[in-house]
Amino acid sequence: MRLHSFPLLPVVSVVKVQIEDFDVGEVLASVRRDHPQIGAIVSFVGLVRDMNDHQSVTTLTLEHYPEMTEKSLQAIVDQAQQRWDIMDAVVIHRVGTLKPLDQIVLVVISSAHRQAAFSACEFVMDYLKTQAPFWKKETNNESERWVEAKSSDDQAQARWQSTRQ
Amino acid sequence: MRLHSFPLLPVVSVVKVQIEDFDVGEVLASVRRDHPQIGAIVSFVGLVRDMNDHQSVTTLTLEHYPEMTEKSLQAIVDQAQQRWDIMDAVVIHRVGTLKPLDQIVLVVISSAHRQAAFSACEFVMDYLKTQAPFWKKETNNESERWVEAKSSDDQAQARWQSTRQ
Amino acid sequence: MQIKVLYFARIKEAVNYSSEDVDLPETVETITALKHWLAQRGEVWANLFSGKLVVRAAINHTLVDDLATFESGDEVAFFPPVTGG
Amino acid sequence: MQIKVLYFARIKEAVNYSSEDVDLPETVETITALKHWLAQRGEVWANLFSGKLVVRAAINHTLVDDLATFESGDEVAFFPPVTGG
Repeated sequence: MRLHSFPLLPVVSVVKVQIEDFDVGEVLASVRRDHPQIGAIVSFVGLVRDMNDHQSVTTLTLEHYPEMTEKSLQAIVDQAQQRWDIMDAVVIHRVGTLKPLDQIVLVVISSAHRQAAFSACEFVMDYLKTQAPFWKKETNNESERWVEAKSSDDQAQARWQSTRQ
Repeated sequence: MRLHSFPLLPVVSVVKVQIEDFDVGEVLASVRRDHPQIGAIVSFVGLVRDMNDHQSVTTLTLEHYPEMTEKSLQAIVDQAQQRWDIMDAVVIHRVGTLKPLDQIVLVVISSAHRQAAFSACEFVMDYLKTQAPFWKKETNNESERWVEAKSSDDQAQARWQSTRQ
Repeated sequence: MQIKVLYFARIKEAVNYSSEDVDLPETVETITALKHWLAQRGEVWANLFSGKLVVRAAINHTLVDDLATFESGDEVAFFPPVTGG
Repeated sequence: MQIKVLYFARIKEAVNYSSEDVDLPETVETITALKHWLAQRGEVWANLFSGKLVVRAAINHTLVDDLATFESGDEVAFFPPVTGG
């Protein structure tokens, strides 16, 4: 699928796990800059909702496995870059305690054409959801609970094992 | 597919055709604001490339059919909002003369869950590419030419007629 | 009947204007019939509208196929396949 | 052999600590065997590791399935299905 019809650019991939918030506009600007081969940028932002599985959410705390997390995200991005003709990829995932409306995760993929960027961005999110070592705990005024993994996320990931698009 | 488990929010859709550039970060911030039911925002940015069909591009001029354009974009967004459980939708398309690295089009879709947002955003782009009355003319130092429609875009649109995803 | 006809992009450039009011015989009331009628205006028109090129049409700002019918006072537009985005 | 074992999320809360160095009999060299070995430590451990719960494992920071083998000095981690993003 990697059919570069233009001089090969250095492909950049950035993976970050951080407590701080991120600025999507700034990341998009950094991906655009000086790359006139880029025709499409697809981005995904995940946000904390105030309801999940019919329970209200006051805080969301993200635990992770520090030595493994960036390595696992990088492996997902590498797979996407092998599978589609994409250029830059940026993944930023926050950890620590967040509240509704806060940003959790950002995935940005650039490419010459839109289909590769859409597919790769969704692929990275589906794999991140099922492979990267993060765990969410939600609290509200009454209780706290670990978020359960969803079979719909497993199904979303499984799609990519049978298709090459 | 529209299974709202939360109080129904007013769904906003914004469609704009303009000469001016747009600020993606600002649009994303306006979509996020005060909507704690939003868990996912997918955005697409289309950019002018410096090469197309093996020819260099110095300027890209977009002509459109003013009385029809916004109506046609709105119809596409309405279809997406009927088909998926999404919330806000923003489509901004520029017209006039652009150059490589310039932004052409922005589509932003918010929803509770990521799959609806990804599908709706890609659907809007595939329909925009094949249904909205815009025409591109490219120039370089030697010549000018109208951009040819691509059969790959027709195929991309046709996918949605046989799936309900 | 009288309708307004608009041309865009390479079709506009070929016919050299962007809109006109035309007075049609009663039998011309579909996009197909209108294309045939326009094709008889001369070589430039025949090249555009006799079927060699893909020419899309809209009636009153809605994309239609060639079997669609229009009425007096409608706005009919002809253009190449779109290439936005 | 000696390995390091890490626990995360609800498993860490249940066992009440996040890591330990363990000295294993020679026969314990797969994730499955290690789970059985841990399950024999008492009720809390049996609840976690006897197969009722889905417990994922990583060896040296790579996700593995239960048939994977580890070596002396490796870092093995146990955690619930992940829920990031």
